[in-house]
Amino acid sequence: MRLYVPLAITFIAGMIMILEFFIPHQPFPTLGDGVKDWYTIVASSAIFLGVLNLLRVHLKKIARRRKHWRYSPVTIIGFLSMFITGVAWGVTEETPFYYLFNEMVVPMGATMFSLLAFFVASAAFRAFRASNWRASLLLASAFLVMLGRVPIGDIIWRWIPGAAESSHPYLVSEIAEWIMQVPNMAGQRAILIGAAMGVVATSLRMIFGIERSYLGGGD
Amino acid sequence: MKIRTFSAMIPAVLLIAAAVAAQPVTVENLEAQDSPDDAGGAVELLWSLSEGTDFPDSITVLRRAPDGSMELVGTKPGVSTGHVDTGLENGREYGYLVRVHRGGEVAAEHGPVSAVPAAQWLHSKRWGMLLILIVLAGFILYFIEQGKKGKELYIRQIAGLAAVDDAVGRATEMGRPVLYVPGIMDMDNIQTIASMVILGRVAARTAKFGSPLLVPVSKSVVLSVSQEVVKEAYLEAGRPDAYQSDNIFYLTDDQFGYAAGVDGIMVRERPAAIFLLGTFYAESLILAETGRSVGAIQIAGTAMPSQLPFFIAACDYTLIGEELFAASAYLSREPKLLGSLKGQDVAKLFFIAVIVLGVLAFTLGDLWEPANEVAGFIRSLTRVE
Amino acid sequence: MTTGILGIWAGALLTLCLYSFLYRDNPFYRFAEHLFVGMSAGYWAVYTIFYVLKPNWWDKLVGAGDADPNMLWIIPGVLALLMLLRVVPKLAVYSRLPLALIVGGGAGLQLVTFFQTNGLKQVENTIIPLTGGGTVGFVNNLILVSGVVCGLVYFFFSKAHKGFTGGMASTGITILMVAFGASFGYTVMARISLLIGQTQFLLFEWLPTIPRVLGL
Amino acid sequence: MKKLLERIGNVDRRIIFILMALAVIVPLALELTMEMPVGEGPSYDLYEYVEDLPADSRVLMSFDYDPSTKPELQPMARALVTHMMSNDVNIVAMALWPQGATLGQTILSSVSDSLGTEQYQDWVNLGYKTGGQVLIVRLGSSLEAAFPTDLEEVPYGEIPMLSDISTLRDFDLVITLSAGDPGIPAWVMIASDRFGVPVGGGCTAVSAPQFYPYLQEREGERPQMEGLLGGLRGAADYETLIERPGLAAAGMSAQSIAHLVIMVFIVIGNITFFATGRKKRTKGGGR
Repeated sequence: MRLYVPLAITFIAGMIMILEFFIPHQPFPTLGDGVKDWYTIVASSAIFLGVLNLLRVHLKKIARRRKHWRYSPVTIIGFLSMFITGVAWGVTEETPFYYLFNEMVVPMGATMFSLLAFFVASAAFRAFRASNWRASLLLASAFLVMLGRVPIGDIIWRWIPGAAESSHPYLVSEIAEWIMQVPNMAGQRAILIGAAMGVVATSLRMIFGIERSYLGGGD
Repeated sequence: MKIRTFSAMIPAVLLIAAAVAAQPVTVENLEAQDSPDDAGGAVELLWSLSEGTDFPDSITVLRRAPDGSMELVGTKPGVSTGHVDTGLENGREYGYLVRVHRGGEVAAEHGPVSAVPAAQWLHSKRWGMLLILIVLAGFILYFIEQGKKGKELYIRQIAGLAAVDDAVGRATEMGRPVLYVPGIMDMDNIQTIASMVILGRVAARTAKFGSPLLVPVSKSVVLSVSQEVVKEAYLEAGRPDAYQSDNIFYLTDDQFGYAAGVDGIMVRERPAAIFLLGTFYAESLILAETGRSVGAIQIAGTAMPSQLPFFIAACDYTLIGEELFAASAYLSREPKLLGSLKGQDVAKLFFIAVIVLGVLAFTLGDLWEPANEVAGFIRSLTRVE
Repeated sequence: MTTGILGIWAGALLTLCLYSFLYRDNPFYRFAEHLFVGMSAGYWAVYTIFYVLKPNWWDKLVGAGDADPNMLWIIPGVLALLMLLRVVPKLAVYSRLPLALIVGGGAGLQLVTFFQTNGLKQVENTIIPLTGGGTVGFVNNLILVSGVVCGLVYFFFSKAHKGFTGGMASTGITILMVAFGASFGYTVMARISLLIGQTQFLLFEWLPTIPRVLGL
Repeated sequence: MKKLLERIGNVDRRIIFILMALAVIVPLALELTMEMPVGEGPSYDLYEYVEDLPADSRVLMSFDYDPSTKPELQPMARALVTHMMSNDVNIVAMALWPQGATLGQTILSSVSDSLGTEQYQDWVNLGYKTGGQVLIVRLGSSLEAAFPTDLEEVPYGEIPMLSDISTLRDFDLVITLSAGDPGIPAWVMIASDRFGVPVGGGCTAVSAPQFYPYLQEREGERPQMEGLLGGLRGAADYETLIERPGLAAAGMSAQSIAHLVIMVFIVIGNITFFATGRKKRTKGGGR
């Protein structure tokens, strides 16, 4: 029961989703819709599981006084503030939930990732080296794209006398667009095809029960 | 930007419509058919419009009810060329009339036409894809079976692995530790699984040369698996005594907290070789930068497209996307990994052949017309709707 | 208007707390980070329960509105509960059933969609005539076709990269490096845009409120 | 000279952070503007497609992002919604990311207040559902099954504008603003390739290069994607095209200066690296 029933469910659910694509005749559309509706419900309980895990980790941290345990109550209060206001007054505009989200969660989320601009800057200074021909080609292409995607690239080009009247007044952004439309498209397409075959192989192994790591490693 | 894919430009003949515009537009060659590739219950009515610009106000579709009277089932704008009538019973014949309305009264009536809705067992435009999928799946499963039977599945030397051995060798020469970072995702991620295999290889080498191996992790399951992998490698190398389980430790689940923690270890321990293999997100920058600043030789590997450029620019060698999985298959000789890798190679070979032949045929098509048919056929192999 | 200003100040102060991480890791940063993780989790919990589970499962089970109750929906409900058992170590094994549904359904759909859109369709769009667009068109198409073919050869593992295959593989990796360069440039652009967005918030929404708050 | 380069080589990170901050704050504070013509490209293609949509055509707009990418995608959302509402195109909004539902609601209600469009007549927000790609396939068979009610729990059947919309095929265009997965790939795979509904969209600059293969147009064939707005530049392009310069266009000058600063950093970094002979034995790892 512990192994063969889950593998059977994976196989059946997988085959329904595949066959539904190729066979329009009933019962496959109805079966397919069933799997999808159940998928949404079970997937949302998986998300709720993540939330439970987060609370469990922080409660255990407080109980065991682990490193930085003083901050765990902040997470729990944050959770309760959103959860209770959301439950009590709903999520539409002019509700406390909406207000807390827009005024606190949104700026924090945006700031968290904007820190990366600084890390890129320091990495640019201390880590990006043209130490081999691969990295040099990459940095050259990056320079052209970075110059072409912002107005300053063309402005610098047009400082050159006669450039503005030439056949390519906006040469730098044209070069950047060419890099995106031709070499970039070719390279990205090769990666897409390779990765797609990886997904096909992995999905096959999961549906036929060859790959079982998702069951928690219990073979 | 639209790249005109530059096939032979058919000189556009400019239609002089002025003379024809005066006549009112009417419905022509009306027909009804079962709508294809569905679970039945629907009839498709198709018609074309005569030349001109004086379109009718609207076009209505009427169905003959069982008692013989005509029932309105659809009102379409004057420019439309078709209507799908749904909610019908499979196997019963349905009759239709189409009326053109102009200025509030019926200008013309066409039909009757009839059709029988039916359900199809195989989607008419997708059987080609099904065939290719079955063949490729067959190859993948075949190679996995061959691998299980112990048959030798050849995989080329992976350049990245030579770099791994060099890096560990260099660390032992300088008598400094080796740092292995398996990424921030858990064991349900394929990249982390691949990383564990390469960790085994690195551990085998550090066991032989005796340099300390540090493995900070960010997930509890990864911790236990890493400890198992390293212990086994040290046993196989005949150095169980050199294995120190506290060199493999859990830091934190938090993305930036983990990066900051690993940076601290890099600055304190000053490892000579750093491995960044597995799933990385934005924190890859922080790790690679500090690694470079402590002067370590860095080998990275991930399948995350957004992080690969940074690793290539910041590290000495980078296993790109599938090379990470190929390296783990090469090392582990695991049948399911080797088999699926060989199966994927078959698919790539097929795609390369189709592209090369198709492009050649199309290019020749300009000089020798029938080549275009051949090219059209080759491209239709991969066509799916 | 005070709630408006209060809101802007709350957002601005939390933003500055997070930026303090640049100086070094400190209590303010930790506070804001933990608060953000908690509030996001709260948002997710409210939405998954009241805007997914309730309308898509509970209402269909008990037949909200005019629909009549449908007992079939009990099964996904049970599966959803089993999923939560992962938290209980002893019963965690039962959570494999719903997990199998998600993994199986996801794998089945991905197999078909990735193969069609990222596999066959990309191959189909690469089968194009080289000629017909003048010399510029010819060069572009040649780079496109050879880039895809050589890129696939680089990720081909059944033959050693020597001789002709070696040549194709190195052409492939060269074109891939240009593609990675483009990704590098775009990623740098993205990170900077995020910083610009937040600086605009601080400069143009928060700073102007300071005089008003200090009563000038 | 070598000593100087040595000291520059390991300058304190915080100085670099300050330089970076100045590179962004100064142009913004000075409200520097830079003329930016919008040439041919994916941004223009999307604008053209939306502009050609006749009145009362129906667009499904999916907000698949969260606050962490708001600075790039929110200006796009505002520009697109403004453009569509002023051409009175009907918008049915939804979200594959939970926080996208609220972010979308903010834009839809603020633009509709300023342009005087009617909720439930011209636009509706169906909110968020779990499932990602699996949910999109479900829309192919029935929208109502996936979205029994809208964000304000009004039943699907009682929304006037949805009376003649039952499946994904009833839409003239799908627009997705995507920060990752689920996002553009899922919509292209299902809406465009499986159900034949045109797809356009916007994404963060991080993932824009990966979607260029979808934009290729072949003679007489529909491309997999009609157009794409890549990052803040894409948003600025769209704002310029609909003649309503907003946050994105204003940010372009700061973006330019910051790019120059980053490039200068890389050049200096490499000079100090090569000059101080720390050229380690680096194997190129590949021919």
